[in-house]
Amino acid sequence: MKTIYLLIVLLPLLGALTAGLFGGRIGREGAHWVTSVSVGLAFVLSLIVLVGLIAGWVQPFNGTVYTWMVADGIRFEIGFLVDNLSAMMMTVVTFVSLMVHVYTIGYMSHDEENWPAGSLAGVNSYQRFFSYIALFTFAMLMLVMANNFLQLFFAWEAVGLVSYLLIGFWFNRPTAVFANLKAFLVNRGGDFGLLLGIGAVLLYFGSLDYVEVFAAAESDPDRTMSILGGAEWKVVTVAGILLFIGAMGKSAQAPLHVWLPDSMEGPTPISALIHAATMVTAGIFLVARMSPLYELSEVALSFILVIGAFTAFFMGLIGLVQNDIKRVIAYSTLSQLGYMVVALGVSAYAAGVFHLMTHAFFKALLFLGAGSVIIAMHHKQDMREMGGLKAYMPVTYWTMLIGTLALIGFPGFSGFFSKDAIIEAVHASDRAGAGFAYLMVLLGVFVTALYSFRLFFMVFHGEGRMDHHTRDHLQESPRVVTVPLILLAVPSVLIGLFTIGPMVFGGFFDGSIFVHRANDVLAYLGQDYTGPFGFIAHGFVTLPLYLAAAGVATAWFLYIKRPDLPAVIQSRLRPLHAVLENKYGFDALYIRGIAGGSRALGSFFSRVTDARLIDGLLVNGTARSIGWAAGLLRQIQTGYLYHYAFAMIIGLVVLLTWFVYGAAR
Amino acid sequence: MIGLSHYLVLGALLFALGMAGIFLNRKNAIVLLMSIELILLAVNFNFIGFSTFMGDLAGQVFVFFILTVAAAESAIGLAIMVALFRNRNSIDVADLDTMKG
Amino acid sequence: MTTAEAFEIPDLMLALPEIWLLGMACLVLVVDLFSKDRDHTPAYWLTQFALISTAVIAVSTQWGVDATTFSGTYVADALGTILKVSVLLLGFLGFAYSRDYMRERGLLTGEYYILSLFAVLGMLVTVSAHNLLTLYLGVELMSLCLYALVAMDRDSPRASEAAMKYFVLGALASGMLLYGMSMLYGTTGSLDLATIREAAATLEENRVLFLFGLVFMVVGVAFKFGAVPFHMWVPDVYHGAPTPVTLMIATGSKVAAVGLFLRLIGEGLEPLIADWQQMMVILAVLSLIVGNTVALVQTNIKRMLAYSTFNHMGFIFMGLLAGAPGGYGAAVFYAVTYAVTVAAAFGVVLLLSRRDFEADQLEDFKGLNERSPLFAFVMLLLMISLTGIPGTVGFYAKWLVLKATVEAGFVWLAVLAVVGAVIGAFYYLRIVRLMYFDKPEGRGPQPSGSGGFRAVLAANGFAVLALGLFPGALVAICMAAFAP
Amino acid sequence: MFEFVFYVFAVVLIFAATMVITARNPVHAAMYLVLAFFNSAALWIMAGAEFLGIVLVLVYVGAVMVLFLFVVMMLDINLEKLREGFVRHLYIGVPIAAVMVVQMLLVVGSGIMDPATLPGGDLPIPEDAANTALIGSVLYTVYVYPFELAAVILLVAIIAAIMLTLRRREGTKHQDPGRQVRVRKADRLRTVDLPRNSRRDSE
Amino acid sequence: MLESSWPLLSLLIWLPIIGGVVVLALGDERESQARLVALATAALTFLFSLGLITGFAPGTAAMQFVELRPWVDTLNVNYHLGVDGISMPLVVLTTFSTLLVLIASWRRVTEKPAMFQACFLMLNGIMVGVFSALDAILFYVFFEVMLVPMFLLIGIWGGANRIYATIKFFLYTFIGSVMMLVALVYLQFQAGGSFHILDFYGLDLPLNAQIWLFMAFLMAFAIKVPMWPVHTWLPDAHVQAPTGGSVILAAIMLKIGGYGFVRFSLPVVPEASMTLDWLMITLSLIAVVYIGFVAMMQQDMKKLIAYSSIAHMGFVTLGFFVIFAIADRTGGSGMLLALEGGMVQMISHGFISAAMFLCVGVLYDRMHTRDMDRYGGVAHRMPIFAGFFVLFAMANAGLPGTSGFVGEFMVILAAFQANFWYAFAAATTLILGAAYTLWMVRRVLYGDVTSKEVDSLQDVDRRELIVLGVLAAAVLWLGVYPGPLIEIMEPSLENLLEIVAAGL
Repeated sequence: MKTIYLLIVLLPLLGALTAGLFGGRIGREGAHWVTSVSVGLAFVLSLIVLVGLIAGWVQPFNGTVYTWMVADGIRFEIGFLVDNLSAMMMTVVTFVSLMVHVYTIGYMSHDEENWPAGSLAGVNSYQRFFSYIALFTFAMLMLVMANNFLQLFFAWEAVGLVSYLLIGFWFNRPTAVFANLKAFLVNRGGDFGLLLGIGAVLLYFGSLDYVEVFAAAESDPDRTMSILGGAEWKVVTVAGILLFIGAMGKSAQAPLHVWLPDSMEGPTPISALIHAATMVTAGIFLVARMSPLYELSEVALSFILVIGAFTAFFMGLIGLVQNDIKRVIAYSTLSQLGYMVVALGVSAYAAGVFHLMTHAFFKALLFLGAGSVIIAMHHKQDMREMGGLKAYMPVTYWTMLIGTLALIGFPGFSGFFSKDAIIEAVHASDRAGAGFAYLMVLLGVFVTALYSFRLFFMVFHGEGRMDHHTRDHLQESPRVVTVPLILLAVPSVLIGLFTIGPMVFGGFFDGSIFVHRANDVLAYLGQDYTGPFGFIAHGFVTLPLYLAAAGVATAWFLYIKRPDLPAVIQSRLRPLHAVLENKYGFDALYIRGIAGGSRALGSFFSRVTDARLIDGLLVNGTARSIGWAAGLLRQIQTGYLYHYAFAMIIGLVVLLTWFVYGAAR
Repeated sequence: MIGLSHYLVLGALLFALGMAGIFLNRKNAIVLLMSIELILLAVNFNFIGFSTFMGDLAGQVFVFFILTVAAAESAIGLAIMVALFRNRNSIDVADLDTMKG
Repeated sequence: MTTAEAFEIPDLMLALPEIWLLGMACLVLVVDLFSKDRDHTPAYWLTQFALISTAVIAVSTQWGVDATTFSGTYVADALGTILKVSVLLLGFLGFAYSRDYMRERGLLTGEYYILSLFAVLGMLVTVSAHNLLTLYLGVELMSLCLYALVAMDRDSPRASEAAMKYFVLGALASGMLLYGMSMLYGTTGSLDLATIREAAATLEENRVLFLFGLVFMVVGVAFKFGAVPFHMWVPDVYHGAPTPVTLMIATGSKVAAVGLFLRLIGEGLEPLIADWQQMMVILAVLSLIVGNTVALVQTNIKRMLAYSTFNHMGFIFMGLLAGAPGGYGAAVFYAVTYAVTVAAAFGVVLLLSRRDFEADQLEDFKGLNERSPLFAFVMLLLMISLTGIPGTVGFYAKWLVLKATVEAGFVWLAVLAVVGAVIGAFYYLRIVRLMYFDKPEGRGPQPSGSGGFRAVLAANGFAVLALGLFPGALVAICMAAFAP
Repeated sequence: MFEFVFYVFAVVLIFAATMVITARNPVHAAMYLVLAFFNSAALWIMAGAEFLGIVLVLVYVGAVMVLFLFVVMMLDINLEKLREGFVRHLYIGVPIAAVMVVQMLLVVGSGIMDPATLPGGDLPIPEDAANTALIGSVLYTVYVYPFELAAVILLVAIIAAIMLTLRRREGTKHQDPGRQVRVRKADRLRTVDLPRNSRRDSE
Repeated sequence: MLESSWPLLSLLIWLPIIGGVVVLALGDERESQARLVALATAALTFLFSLGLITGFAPGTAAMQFVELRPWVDTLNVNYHLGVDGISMPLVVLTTFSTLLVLIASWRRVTEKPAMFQACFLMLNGIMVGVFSALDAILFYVFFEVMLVPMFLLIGIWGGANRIYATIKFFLYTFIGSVMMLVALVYLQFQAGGSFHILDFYGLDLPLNAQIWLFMAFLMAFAIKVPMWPVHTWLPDAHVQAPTGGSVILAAIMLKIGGYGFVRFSLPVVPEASMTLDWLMITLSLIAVVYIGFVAMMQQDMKKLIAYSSIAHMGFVTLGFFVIFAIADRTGGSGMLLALEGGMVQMISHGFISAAMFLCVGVLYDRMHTRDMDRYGGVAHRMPIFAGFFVLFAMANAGLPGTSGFVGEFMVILAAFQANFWYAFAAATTLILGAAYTLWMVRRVLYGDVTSKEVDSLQDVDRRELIVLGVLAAAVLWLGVYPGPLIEIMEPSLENLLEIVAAGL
């Protein structure tokens, strides 16, 4: 089996290297074939593994591939842990990745037009893009298959790297290179926490291997450490929060979320793949994977819960005022990630992961659909210039509708199951902060519906606001674009229906995810679970559905019925609008506060401390004062004989006084 | 009774006068040479004083050689002075300041 | 014991080097008188032969011997041999480097050779003296010759000014030395250094008087070294004297000064080490500080080397004041290697000098590497040797001294000295910088000189390197002089 | 009586020495130095060093001081200008000199130099021996090496003095008696054979 | 001690030095021969140095390839060479870097080319000598004589302000090394006349003396490393130095400071090291944080990389001196990790800084400026170069999978074992390192082509491709599989810890 796992990982890497290093030689065709096929094979193999695990003819695997190093008696290894959780993730990752590969063939087919004339970087950009996404697939697989913290961190940063490269893919655009730097740095902020968390783990549990760490933590859950002053913290709390800071970076939780909207500067396929379906869910996966650790710390989980709830509602709110089609979806992603984190916060890991999976499909679908629109609009992304596209792009229209419905949680669609499960779990939880979280997620449902349909109506319905030239060329996207849409639409509708049972309530993740009995809200909910249709039926008697409906209705009223109203509301609620427009000031805080502050500090250190104080005062100052002393001393050398004689005599007198009387004493 | 100290004090006074002559005199280089003679004379007083009171001859022999060397020294000193005078038309000590610093 | 009884027929063979050199000097005097050669070629070769042959004689008759003759006024021992051979070798280098220079300025006279030979003779006498009288006469012989040599360029106001300063201050210093000697004589009753040493060891009465004399003697000796504050003559004399004479003052006379110190104070007054050690510490510290700082601001290389001399004298003092055989050996090693290095440095200055042109400004070294890579490299070696960077002999000299100082318990002094060496690096490197990093302005001085001159100079430069890589033999020789 | 004579000579000596360094005119200074030497010679003779006293007078007064005066005269020094600035830096120089004098006197004049504490010398002076003969006897035996060195020093002095002062200036006119004596007829008279056909245009 | 059958270390020292002399003798007139000789010598030296790896006996802390010959008998100075797991990788790194530099500067230097190459060859030999000397005086000789070729390299082939930079470089490093000389002399005195470094280890010195010795060593090595606040020579020297000089300076010379700490400070004066570890840790953390901020503000690419070198070397010193705090906390486990982290960081930084400086050199050769403002959009014209540049930048930022990660990772983990806040401060490099490095990448590579000069840039040629490719391979290899390197080092470092423990 190890060979298969290795193949799953190495095939995309191989594809990436081939397309990247020999892209010029194998050409465009070669590049997209080699990467797509390798990712496709990886998908097939992952699926086989998943099926095998479910069917029971594959046993969970935990083993070492090779020893990275052994230092100080600690084994640093590269190894795989393949169980239901990782197998599910592998399948999702490879599937979405495959879809994106196929879609990209169409989306990037005219990429050379995006480059300035004569740019050599544009020559093989198509192959490079494929290389990057295949490389990303490799990194993501490494992440989900890791059996230890070292590899986790490896892959963690590797996906960050590819994300950096892909956001800045069109590096001639200043916004893109700004966004990729920002993304990388903010992510590094998260990694900072992750690394320290790993340090804590190593220090207190003496190993980096998941299983060993979990066992060590379990055996002594109440160990404490002191960080500042005399206050003692539980080690698991500290480690948990530190690790979660890493997750916050990758999964774009407030306040480390600022990079994700900007990352939309990258080509749309990667928005779908990386910034919606896979990489951003790494944080969710991480916490789920670490559930045995988190279960030991209520504090850490509460922290997670509050962060998630905040993100879920407030980030969605910003989506209401965005006009860029991809940015709306991006804020929706933030909000949905918040939902997943909330699930983790109430120990409903399975629900979180479940939402992760469904979200991967429908959010990829939404992004790819948006990409399809963007292709048709000749790479214009402003929704205020769209409208009435339904007539021109039927496939896109319907698939987008499916995605949107899944997103708002229309009963029966995949999103419905996962989101409702989360909301119910929060409702059922008695964890500190759960009340606040429940309020947030409920309000979030309304907001989600509102902005989703705002987008939908603004793009596909109403008057066409595009210019004449664009309107004349409007047409449905080619087959390579629409086929992935359709292929993604299918799971977006159906996957929830078929998997909610085993995944959320059926113990599919037993053995991967550990929940303390007292915290197990899903088990509590599971007592009432009678099957997916019962779940749907139950949905009709709870609040979220109606909130969602209200959101849709509001959207319809504002953007179809009375399109003049939004402007009025906007001017009435100008302060509130301004707050949302400014994204609560987070960007300003980061750019002016932290980045600007750092630069000011650096400037101070560089110009004042280094240049003036150390160099000017100490180094050159010493040289100067020696020179000054030299100038002074040379004055003694007057050239006059009698002064010379006088100096000798003074010397003699001093020595005489010193020694004759010193010795006589 | 004239003791050794008398000779030594005399020597010390002469020595001091010789030194004072060197650093107080700013004009005439010849007086410098004379001051040097005074210093050597002072040393001779010491040697002779010790020689006499110790009853030892070596001190006197030393004085003999000092006198010889002093004569040679005077010759060379005066020769240098002549060369100096020819170059600068002056033996003013205060003029000897072309090299300094 | 009457005077007649004290006399034994002296063993002339034991003093053969001095006698031979004196004879040769007289021969040069006579030969040159009757030679018609405008370049004084016979005098030159005879002089060089005299120096080399004397060195050979010194080694063959005195190495390994430890005996006195001439009624104890003369001693032949290993220390004397080492110093003599170095002095003779330095004289040889000096004559080899200076011939072209002197000829171009019309200074190449028979008197130059004769007086220089007598100066060398004076140095030899000094380092072999075993009696206050011979010590004094040796020092005076050397000094008188040097006074005259400094003034040799009769048409140079600078030279006569320098000579005047040198003469007056030198005579003053001699006076102090003599005054100290008189006290020594009075308190110990002898002029013989061995007797003085014995007397000093048991000195009870008249101790103050003795110390009183000691101060005067240290001052006199310090003057010969050019230690601060008895240093004022050095820059002016270096600057004003014809460069070959400067070379001799900077090299041979320093070695002789070490001899003077070791004979008079190191051997004769060894029991009083605690007293003179402190004095030397003060002088060493002052020398290190003043020398290094003022050298920084010099623009004339001769003056710069003069100031840097103080720094090196500070190091030599550190070795001497350590007192133990290791310290003395270090000082001798330092003095000898320093003199050899500095001789080559002046050699380069002479090499670059032209008729009517003294290459004694630092600026004259600009871009030397372009014009003469070989001699730029030689100068580089010399400068890093003076700085004390390993690979060159200067390092071992400094290291031996530091070792002795640390072992004598003066760690702080060692630290001060190395800080001084760092400042020293600044001005030595300035020359390297000028030679290698700067472009020459105009044509700049070209290296001249005969083939022999160049060959000797190059050999001298590379000797600094060779001794730096394999210092063992020379160290062993220097240490052997003080082996118990 | 002995003491009185000693003091007289000593006082005159110090006075003369003071005048040497303060006299305006170098000739006067030289004359005071002569006076100082005479008094010293007398004092030395009183101390039993007759030979040295006589040598001092003969060599110093007779030769060296004459040389001094000779040079003073020869150099044609502007006497008016001399000694102007003598007093200018007195306030630093005099205290230092005073300190030194006091120190020296404290050490050498403190009476600790009781002759009884002096060690015996290497060359004891026998009773009733002639001072000159004694010096003569050691000079060529025990001190023969220094003696030779002294000779070398004098030789050096001669060479150096000649080298520094003897100059043959170009263009100075002087007689050479040797050549005058050796002169021949041919040197005095030269017959010139004028060419017959000298060029006309040269006229 | 493991004796070798033939004097491999001597060969590694003297072959390049003699080669340098030959090159110098051939001179600029026979430039092409000189260049060939230089390259052949460097290549041969590198090949021979591989013999160190193959012949190295792992699993022992003993000195290997030992050569012992009397040198200055009278002074008890020996020509004593040998390497252990600490020094062997550094020796190989030295020969490797020199070869790369010679290839990279092939035909690039037109002024006095023979002397240029000779300087590098001699430096090579001297630096190998530093790492393999077991006699304190021999060590010192190599340690200091190294300054001279570097002085010439910067001074002759340097930039406009080279004089100031060289003098500053020389005096700074010189003052440190002379202090060490005094310390060595003192130690030799205490060790009864022996200069064998290993003999110094057993000395039982009073704490007071140890602290003075430690300070002396600190001056020597802290300036070399360099540590804050004696770092200001480095940016100046780097900016003015020619590319090759920068490479050697960053890749090897800085390591000598770190090497000195493990060879001298820790084992010789362990008690003082322990007493003063707070100082070292503070300075190291200042280097990481403070210098990180300073680096962000640089306009000049080389200056930026120079500052980043200081920050990275902060990890080395942090790793070396945090061990005492770790011992306090954990009683021992994690100390080795810290030391190994420091060592790995040194090797890794050797590769990365060399690569970064070579990259800047590639640009400088074409544009003759290092001002970032003059660049922009380079990736459009030089995509292959851009790939390498991004890779090395990422390595510089400590991305896992590159060598830059390994050492930092180990040191941060180890620092956590000492104190949370040490790790916290050290880990800021994740952000700061990425900030200044990628800021440079962004300004140089990305954006639109800003000027005509940039527009006419040519991508890397084959020679540059080889150099950068080899370095890229090294960086990735060490990042993906550092195990063998650790294996070589571990016994020696373990032994070091025992010596330190015994000295406390």
